[in-house]
Amino acid sequence: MITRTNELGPAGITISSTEFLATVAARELAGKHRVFAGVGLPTLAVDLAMRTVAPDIQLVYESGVCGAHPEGMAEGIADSVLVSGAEAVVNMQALFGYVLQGGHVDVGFLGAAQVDRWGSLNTSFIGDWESPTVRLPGSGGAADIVPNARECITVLRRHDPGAFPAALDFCTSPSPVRARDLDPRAVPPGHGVSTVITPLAVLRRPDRFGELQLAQVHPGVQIDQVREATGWDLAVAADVVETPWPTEEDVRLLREEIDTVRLYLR
Amino acid sequence: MITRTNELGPAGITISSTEFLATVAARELAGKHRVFAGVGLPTLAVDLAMRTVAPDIQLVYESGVCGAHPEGMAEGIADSVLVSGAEAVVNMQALFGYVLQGGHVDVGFLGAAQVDRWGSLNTSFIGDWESPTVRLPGSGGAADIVPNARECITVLRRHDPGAFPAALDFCTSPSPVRARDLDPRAVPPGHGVSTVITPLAVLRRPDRFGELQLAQVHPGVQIDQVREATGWDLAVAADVVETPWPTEEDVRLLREEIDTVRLYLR
Amino acid sequence: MSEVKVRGLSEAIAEHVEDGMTVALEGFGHLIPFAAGHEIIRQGRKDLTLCRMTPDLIADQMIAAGCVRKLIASFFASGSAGSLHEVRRRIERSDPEPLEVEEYSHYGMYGRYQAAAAGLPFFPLKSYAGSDLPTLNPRIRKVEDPYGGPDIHVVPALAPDVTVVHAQRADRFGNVQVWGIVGAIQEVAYAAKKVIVTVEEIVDDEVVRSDPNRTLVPAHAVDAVVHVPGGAHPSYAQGHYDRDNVFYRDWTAISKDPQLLRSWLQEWVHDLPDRAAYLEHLGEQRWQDNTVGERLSGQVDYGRRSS
Amino acid sequence: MSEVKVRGLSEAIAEHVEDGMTVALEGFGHLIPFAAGHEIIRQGRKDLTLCRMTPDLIADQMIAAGCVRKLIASFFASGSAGSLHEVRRRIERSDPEPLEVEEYSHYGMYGRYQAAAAGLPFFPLKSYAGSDLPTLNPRIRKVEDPYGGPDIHVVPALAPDVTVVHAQRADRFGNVQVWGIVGAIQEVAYAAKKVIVTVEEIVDDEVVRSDPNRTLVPAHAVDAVVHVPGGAHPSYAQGHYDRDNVFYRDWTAISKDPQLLRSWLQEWVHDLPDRAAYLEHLGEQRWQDNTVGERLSGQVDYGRRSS
Repeated sequence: MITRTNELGPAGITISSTEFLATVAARELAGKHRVFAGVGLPTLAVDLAMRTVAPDIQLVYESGVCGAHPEGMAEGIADSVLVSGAEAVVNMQALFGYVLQGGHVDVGFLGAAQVDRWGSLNTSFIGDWESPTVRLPGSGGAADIVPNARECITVLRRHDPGAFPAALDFCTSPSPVRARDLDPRAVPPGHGVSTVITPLAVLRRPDRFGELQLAQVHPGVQIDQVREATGWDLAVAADVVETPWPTEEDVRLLREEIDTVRLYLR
Repeated sequence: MITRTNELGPAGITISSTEFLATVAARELAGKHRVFAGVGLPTLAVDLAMRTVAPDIQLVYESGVCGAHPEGMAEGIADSVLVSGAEAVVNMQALFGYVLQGGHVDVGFLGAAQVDRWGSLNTSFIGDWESPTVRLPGSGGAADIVPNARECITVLRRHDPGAFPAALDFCTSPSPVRARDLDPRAVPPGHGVSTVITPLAVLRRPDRFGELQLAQVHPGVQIDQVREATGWDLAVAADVVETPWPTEEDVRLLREEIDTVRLYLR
Repeated sequence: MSEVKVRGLSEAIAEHVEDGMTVALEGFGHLIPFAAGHEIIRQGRKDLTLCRMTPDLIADQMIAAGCVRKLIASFFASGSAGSLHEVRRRIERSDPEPLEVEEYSHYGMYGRYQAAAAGLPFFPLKSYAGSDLPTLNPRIRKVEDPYGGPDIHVVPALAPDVTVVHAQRADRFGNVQVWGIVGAIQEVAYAAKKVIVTVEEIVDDEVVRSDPNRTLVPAHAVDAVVHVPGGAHPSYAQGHYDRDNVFYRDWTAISKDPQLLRSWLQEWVHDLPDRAAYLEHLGEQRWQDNTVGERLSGQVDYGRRSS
Repeated sequence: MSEVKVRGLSEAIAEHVEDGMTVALEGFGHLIPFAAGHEIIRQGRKDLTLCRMTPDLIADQMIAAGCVRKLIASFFASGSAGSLHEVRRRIERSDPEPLEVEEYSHYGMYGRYQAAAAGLPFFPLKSYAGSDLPTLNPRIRKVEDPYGGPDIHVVPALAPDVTVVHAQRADRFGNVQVWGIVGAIQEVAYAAKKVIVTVEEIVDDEVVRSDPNRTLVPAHAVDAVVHVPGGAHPSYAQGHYDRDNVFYRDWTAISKDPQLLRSWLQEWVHDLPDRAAYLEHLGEQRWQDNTVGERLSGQVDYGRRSS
């Protein structure tokens, strides 16, 4: 397993893996509007994006909060700080039914334990379903978000063949590719996972029915290294670029304005 | 067509047909709890019942108001006076889905243009559907209330074979009998119309799958007179009783406390 | 920062409502968007499919004005059960022209909006078993219950091209707050492709954000916010003004006489530029008759993190 | 006059919750009915089927206490994504006993409550096409779309024998008012045969009736109203007290060690008679750490007929 820990950035700042991933994720939100944000890395990334590349992001949470204006950093998707001062708190039928399934979410922001070639996600089990090695949290809203959000961004804290296997141990939240293979008429409206951010690279899936491609490698990472860390024969985009380092301002914002108590910036 | 207008009650008071019907209807609510009330005669009857035989009635309106405590007489089921001071105003899914279809309404209180032998109601068309003689208001909530309320009380302002035909011109809100005949498995949960109050009599349908029976005749009305005014061979209960006159107090309440502006007490 | 969506009424209607569209004007007895309906008449829109659970006077007026080809509804009378005579003339005698009608129960109409709002093909309900309504309207269908129960009726999604609703207040971004009877406002807004909201007040962002549970339609579902005080008259806006019951009672006579109805439209819609002029024409005294006294809600505490 | 339904907590739980029942404790992050869960543990209920979208610590505790045979849920971790180790031990190693699990997505769980609340056999949704969830859980099925679209997944109604929810306030009749995140409270209350509501405050009738739109569950759906201030700790009650995040973080270590978990249950549940004793044991300082500052909603005017 390879993670990016405490590397030296260009300005000589020691940058943690979380800070790096949050910055990469924030940049993916440039130009996006309504973001369905989970907790943890997405919290940091969304907040950083709103202060840099995407000032007009509207935050939507599965708890029913729309247009959150939190006075402090949320410690969960149902944090009271998301409610006070929000533009709307709606019931779950309005949130899951009308906002999400009705097609109002631009970007869903999710974690996963496993991602496959087509961007299907496993957040349920490692090992056998009947007696799993690890019982993961399960779907939560993920199986509802992936089919219905216009696109999804997934962040993983590891990049190895266990996290990027040839076949998922369990498919919690399927790619439209998988849905189409089972029933060509019942393809969900969303693009599915468009972007996967890992400690090594950024994988993209530009075609709704296509597979993930290596699009971007982090500084110091080789293309072959990413392909070896992936459990299938990872396609490589024609124009792989190198991920820019976080700027000094990114790091300052994360540390001094966003996660001042170092809750997620471990 | 026979209506009961301006008859002399026992205390020598001239009683209008509306006052008479409202009093008869109010008495039917003795012991009932949650009443889904329409506008007009039901408004008077429910108010009178709350002041006499059924003090703990809770008023539910299809506009979403539950536990109304109106300071004045409502001029419709969506009157602002029902909202101010109510215990709850819920959305329509809660009202039609959870309160009504979920089985929380004891009595639905409805008008109709036609009633058949089994208590099915027509509130849609007189004559041919394609080019009706009279376009009636249609279902509104009626087709939702009749199947789902525990029972329904219907009040008609006329009693003749046109209003009580052998066959309805259109069945808006079916009796469970009719539902069962079409699909024995898809019988709605409610009893359907249990009681029909007319200017001549009270008809009752004690058996959920039975037919209406003449149960009560108003003062001065003969059983044969009711049967002749009915478009089918009306069954007669073993123990037909005479409807008691409204009391002086009933009339006083209607005139001096309930409909002081004579909106419905024409 | 979100997009500011404040527009003028004629501008908003002109931008979003086109001939031949399916247009929903909702508001269940409460908050009926009369001013917007009059603006649609004034702009001469034609061949609309009008969706309203309770067509009410606004439908009678729009149909009489020649805007409507088809009516999708669940109750064909006014709120206090008087007839809508223009609607009746069209249906009973095709006079002066026929009106296509598609008919449901209230829960069926509401279910159609819910299905569309949720991006579903249909909405299931327990009504209609044994009713002639599915025979009259073959769009009411059945699905098999995969859990072994009897077949159940469903109604198809209804997604209007445009929805117009009226509300007590919104902020400039289109976060819409309503109290009192909410009707199908939330569902029909999410069901539609475009949403115009007319409001009694456009309030500061902070007013909306002081009570987020009061927001019935969030800004992301709204395309235009229009400040139209009195925009629901002769229906009402809870806490702002009461229903003009005299107007409703007078309508029966107007509606019964096609000539009178057309004169009414000329005088109260075509000859007036906007709602402000309408209210002026109505007169101060008539408006005073329907004012309401104060009855405040009390406040709840949303709290603020101490840290 | 309606029935007064104010009860004590032990009385309400004893009256309505029996061994083997299906019991839903809802509250989405907010207003989790911990005090009621602890009382169920204290009364030694067994073989419950516990329904909760997000089982959270309360499920870990009730399962560890031996109350639960089966868990129906959609997210098997705590609110801030920490593991529930008692749940994991049961599922991964049947340690100390197996736990039957029935699993949905959030919208699926919520849809099950909606269907039951509305007396329908199922609720349709667009999730699950291509997912392994329907394979894992054959109760997720499909219906044919009678309008010609593709088959659509449905989830079956879930009608708990008893639902327990926590709220900010109710009147003595059981009109329940909630602000902030409402979760599945309304739907699960209507879905259940019996409903117990614990509240921060029992307020005068007039408080509820001054703001009827705030009522999430009307009295007719409620069987017992119980005054339990602090009843949602360590979760929170918007405007009353904040989430005890220290408690949530500490839980991971407690939950990981079965011995420690059982000692915790002994100390914090079995050895305490009620929630008041629990709060006293927690201590004034700890409580102070989670108090919140004031942020009032403002008032709206419902109006009063002038006549």
